[in-house]
Amino acid sequence: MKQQILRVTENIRIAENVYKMVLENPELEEQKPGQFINIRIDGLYLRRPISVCESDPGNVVIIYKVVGKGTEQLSRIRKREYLDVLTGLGNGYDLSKAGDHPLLLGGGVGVPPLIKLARMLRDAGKEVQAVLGFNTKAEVFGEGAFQEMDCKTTVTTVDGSYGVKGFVTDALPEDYSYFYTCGPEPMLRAVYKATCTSGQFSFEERMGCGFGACMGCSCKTITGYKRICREGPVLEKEEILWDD
Amino acid sequence: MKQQILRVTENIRIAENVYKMVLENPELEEQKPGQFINIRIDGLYLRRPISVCESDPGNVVIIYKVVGKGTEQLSRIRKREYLDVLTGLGNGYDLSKAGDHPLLLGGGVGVPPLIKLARMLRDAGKEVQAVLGFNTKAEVFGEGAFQEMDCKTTVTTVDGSYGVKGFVTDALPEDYSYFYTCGPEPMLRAVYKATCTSGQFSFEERMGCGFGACMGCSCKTITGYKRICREGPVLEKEEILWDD
Amino acid sequence: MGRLTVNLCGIELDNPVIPASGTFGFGYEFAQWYDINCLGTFSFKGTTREPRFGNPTPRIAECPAGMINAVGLQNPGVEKVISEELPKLKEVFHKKVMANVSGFSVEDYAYSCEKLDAEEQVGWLEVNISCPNVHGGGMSFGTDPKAAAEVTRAVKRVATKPVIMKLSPNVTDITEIAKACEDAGADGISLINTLQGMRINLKTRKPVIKNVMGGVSGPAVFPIALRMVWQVCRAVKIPVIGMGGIASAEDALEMMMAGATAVEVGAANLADPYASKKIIEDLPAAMDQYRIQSLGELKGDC
Amino acid sequence: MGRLTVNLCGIELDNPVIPASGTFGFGYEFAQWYDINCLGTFSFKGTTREPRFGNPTPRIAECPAGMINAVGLQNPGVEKVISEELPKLKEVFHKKVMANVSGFSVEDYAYSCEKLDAEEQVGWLEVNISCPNVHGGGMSFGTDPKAAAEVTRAVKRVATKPVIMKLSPNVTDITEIAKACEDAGADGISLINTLQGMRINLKTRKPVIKNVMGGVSGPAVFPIALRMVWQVCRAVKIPVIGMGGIASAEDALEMMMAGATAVEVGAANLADPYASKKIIEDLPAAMDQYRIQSLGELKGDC
Ligand SMILES: Cc1cc2nc3c(=O)[nH]c(=O)nc-3n(C[C@H](O)[C@H](O)[C@H](O)COP(=O)(O)OP(=O)(O)OC[C@H]3O[C@@H](n4cnc5c(N)ncnc54)[C@H](O)[C@@H]3O)c2cc1C
Ligand SMILES: Cc1cc2nc3c(=O)[nH]c(=O)nc-3n(C[C@H](O)[C@H](O)[C@H](O)COP(=O)(O)OP(=O)(O)OC[C@H]3O[C@@H](n4cnc5c(N)ncnc54)[C@H](O)[C@@H]3O)c2cc1C
Ligand SMILES: Cc1cc2nc3c(=O)[nH]c(=O)nc-3n(C[C@H](O)[C@H](O)[C@H](O)COP(=O)(O)O)c2cc1C
Ligand SMILES: Cc1cc2nc3c(=O)[nH]c(=O)nc-3n(C[C@H](O)[C@H](O)[C@H](O)COP(=O)(O)O)c2cc1C
Ligand code: FES
Ligand code: FES
Repeated sequence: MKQQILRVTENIRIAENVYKMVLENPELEEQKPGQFINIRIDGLYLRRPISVCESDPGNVVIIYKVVGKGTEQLSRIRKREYLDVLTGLGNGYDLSKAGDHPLLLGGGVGVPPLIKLARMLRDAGKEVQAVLGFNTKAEVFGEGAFQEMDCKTTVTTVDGSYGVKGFVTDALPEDYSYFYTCGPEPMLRAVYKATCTSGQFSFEERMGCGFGACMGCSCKTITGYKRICREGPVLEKEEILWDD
Repeated sequence: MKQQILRVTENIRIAENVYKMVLENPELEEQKPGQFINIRIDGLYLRRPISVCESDPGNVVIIYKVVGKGTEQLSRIRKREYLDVLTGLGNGYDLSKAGDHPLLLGGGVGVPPLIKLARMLRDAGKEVQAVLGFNTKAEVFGEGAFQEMDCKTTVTTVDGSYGVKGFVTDALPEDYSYFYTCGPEPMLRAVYKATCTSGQFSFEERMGCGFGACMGCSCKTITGYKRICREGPVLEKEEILWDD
Repeated sequence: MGRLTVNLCGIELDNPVIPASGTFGFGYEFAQWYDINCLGTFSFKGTTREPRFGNPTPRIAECPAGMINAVGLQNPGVEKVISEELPKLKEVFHKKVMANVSGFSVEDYAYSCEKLDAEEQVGWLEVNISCPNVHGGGMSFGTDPKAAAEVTRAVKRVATKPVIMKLSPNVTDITEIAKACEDAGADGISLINTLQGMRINLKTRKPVIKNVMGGVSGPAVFPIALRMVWQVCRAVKIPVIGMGGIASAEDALEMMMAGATAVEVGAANLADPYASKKIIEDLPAAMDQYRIQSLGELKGDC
Repeated sequence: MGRLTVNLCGIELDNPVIPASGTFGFGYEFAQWYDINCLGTFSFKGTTREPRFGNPTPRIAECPAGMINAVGLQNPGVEKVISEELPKLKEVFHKKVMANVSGFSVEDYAYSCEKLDAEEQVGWLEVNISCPNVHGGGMSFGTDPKAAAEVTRAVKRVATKPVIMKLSPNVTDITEIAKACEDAGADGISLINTLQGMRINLKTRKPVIKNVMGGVSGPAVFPIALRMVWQVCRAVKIPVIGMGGIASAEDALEMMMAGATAVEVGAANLADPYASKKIIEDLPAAMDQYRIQSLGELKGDC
């Protein structure tokens, strides 16, 4: 966990309402897949948490969707501006459990954290498969990144305008050793039901601090109370307790 | 009264903590001496009122002192940025009463509104004298502007580091037809006592709107209640009622 | 009936946006900025029985996302409002106006309301009970359910037009005051007036406001106002006008989702003279974005 | 004695800056950001007799210049705070800590305070009376002077350390509650806790906070907090800790000019983990700017 001033070196639109931003600082450590950063935005009180999409020492890439005031303002930031960011937040995915042919399931802006994850799994010699779900063709992004890594990649769209028509759970491969998933909560619930192996889920919650201080993001798990920002955002399938 | 977006074409330091800013918009009308503009500043709720120093059709010059958050932020604005400004506010000085050799008395950032006033009086064939008061040499500005207009100009400093030691009232000429003054309230009170002719005073008050809507800036005068932002900021000597 | 139309105590408004009392003068100040007939209506400056200069200056202070005012009800008194301000207003505003009334005794309120009720231009009486009760020990009428009910009854006795009681937020339980007003016959409730606040000038070490304290308004108070509006809408059956920090069409929609029939816009008019007009103009697009067909459908939605 | 030193109920603080309860965990979270021994002290997360998960999520909403929280006193219960949290804290913090205690009955408060009072690490008991009184109809202890006094007396009976009563701002007359606490034996007052507020999600048309309402804090509440601190400082003789929206050294000085002996910093720690440290570091320069020799000289200045 660090507070750092990062320089924006790229901020471009990559799909409908979706932007990719590259942030740099020579002192930035490599961020783990599944971790997130928390960005201060002028005139707004709370920081905005966004997952790490790619990261090397010195830089981090994020992909975010414009859904409200904060992300809208983020999308208008220009190259060479600076952002006040908390880095190295959250636990990140545990790669040790992947088995030899893990499956990655991403929905919408749940896709970005799986990109660095896929790269690391591939570099560790795993055979990675990915299913990426979107609402419609205009919103699709990330397919190329997975294909470049030679992942077997399926895209689904709810309206069938691209790839397989339906949800990610409508395109699950039959054989995988383990799974990693990130996406909106309804998708996570569907994945929870439709999957037959163990796996890890990345959750979202409204956050006060993002670093474990306020108890704003707590959830109940089988192994006790956890903070999404600290013990999460990644939880294991076996410990999840859905509320309602 | 207009709301206009003006382009900053200059914003430079001219004395200790004092800045000069030039604002442009082809549609801007010429502002009258003694009038003021009310400037929106990002992140602050109320606009900041600043007097017109010079103005031609299409542009307005202001001179302001950094005294708090708003003026501090103003001083960091760069050329080519835009400001949301209410223009044409207040009554302005009445030039018709000047007589043939009027006296202008300015203190600190009360000097700027007298600059355009001096120019217009001179262009109307008046013989203008000016006394400009400051705390110390580092804060002096504007002397050149008056001298260029061939005004007989005296500068006073409280610590004697430049010009006559003392207050403007310590350097009053003996003979003048009328006077116009602007400055901090203690100075205005001293001028009120020390002058022997009629004259006009420009006042400051904390403002909610700056255009007559909120009654935030009211004062009592001999001729009834007046709003500094609307019936003022310029009042005639005869109508002033000092409080306390 | 347009998409923006709402019905406020029996009178139809073209839209629910009402500049709030004290921030819109007697209207004609704003007619210099735009044609104020685009408004639903507006509430004019708090009027008292006698003319008042109000409090000494400074009366204004800035605070984070808002401001403090201690104007102290400067107004020319009800007689002059009727003889001078309303005729001037008539030239620029052709709708019914909301008459905002203040007082320091129950009799004051009844006196001014009776006079204003008789004016054809007046559509509603908005009775501000945040003022100190000079006969009741100086606590505001709005902090005591009994005093609030008493004012309501006194005004209702003399009024033929809808009586909207305007509540102070500086209370432990706002619903108690609202219910007391409803039970005493009020036709509507408007809230919130300003929250009591203060600033100190670090240079002089004295309060910025000459009168020490003043009322906080602006976006800073929005979540508190929204909560109170939500609570009052669930406690009474009469229509509620929501206000406090509204600065955008989205804010107005949020207030109406909390249950408000219409909204007032206060401090925003001071920071930007076009604020109320812009909110009206932005409403249709904001409604499209949130799939709101007509404003009527929002009431009690949340 | 340094320029920043203040005396809080008999214990000297190196400086008046105290991170507020609920925004600083049990301290060691922040020890990862900086050495927390630079603080005057801090107030740990509100502790109750029984462990609590708190409210359902979402618990957090944003608002203009501030935030809403409805955490609902998540804490491991007083026994575990003593057996697990305090030992962990001991490793990183070598000063007396302020123990913040909550409860739902007078007995709860007395039980937890007695336990915490016995801990050597604890310097003060800060008793948060904003919680609903389950035996008193659910209204908060802090909105009723009698209930507030009762809690104060019960805690004073079991405590050997200074008892600071933390007041809720959601009341008509804050001085009445403060005086009731003082008369019941309180050694100090701290205020304000959060103001009740609410937001609605325009997309879902439901409250953002799952529990509907929550507490507003951050810069938005500063002028209201400052006013209440000023009023309470004039109503009681015991020391007052001021808080509510403090985000800079200037804010801290303004609060002390209103009469506060020390200040707490809450939400600012969440927006910026270094906020409290920066305020401490900025104090000397800010004092120079406003010609303040030592903080002692400010008390009651305004
Ligand atoms: C651990 C984590 C990782 C995330 N990673 C990504 C990512 O990689 N790409 C991406 O596009 N989005 C991501 N999100 C969601 C992102 O944080 C929200 O979309 C964003 O905060 C919305 O801010 P806003 O001001 O545009 O929306 P507004 O609705 O105006 O925000 C209002 C408030 O609600 C909060 N909020 C709104 N939506 C969410 C949400 N879904 N989750 C948490 N808080 C929310 C905001 O942070 C803010 O405090 C992530 C969220 C979390 C918790
Ligand atoms: C009609 C008029 C003309 C003015 N002309 C000039 C000018 O030409 N040059 C110049 O340097 N200054 C001028 N001032 C003063 C200028 O408005 C203030 O210095 C400025 O508003 C301070 O803002 P701040 O945020 O830096 O200070 P802060 O103290 O942080 O401001 C806090 C609040 O107090 C108000 N305020 C503070 N000081 C004053 C003041 N003296 N008068 C009115 N409001 C104040 C601010 O507007 C703001 O609302 C004029 C004021 C008025 C009323
Ligand atoms: C400068 C000013 C003057 C006000 N005068 C009155 C008044 O005379 N009568 C009244 O009922 N409310 C008055 N108010 C309160 C507003 O009508 C409104 O209730 C309050 O400001 C909250 O709304 P806002 O946050 O949109 O400003 C005044 C507010 C301001 C800012
Ligand atoms: C997330 C959060 C949790 C809080 N929890 C507590 C608590 O447990 N006990 C308590 O007395 N106050 C609690 N508070 C209130 C703060 O201590 C403080 O009184 C209030 O937030 C006002 O200060 P601020 O504006 O600086 O945040 C909490 C505040 C926040 C933001
Ligand atoms: S957001 Fe504060 S603890 Fe997780
Ligand atoms: S500042 Fe509003 S009337 Fe003058």
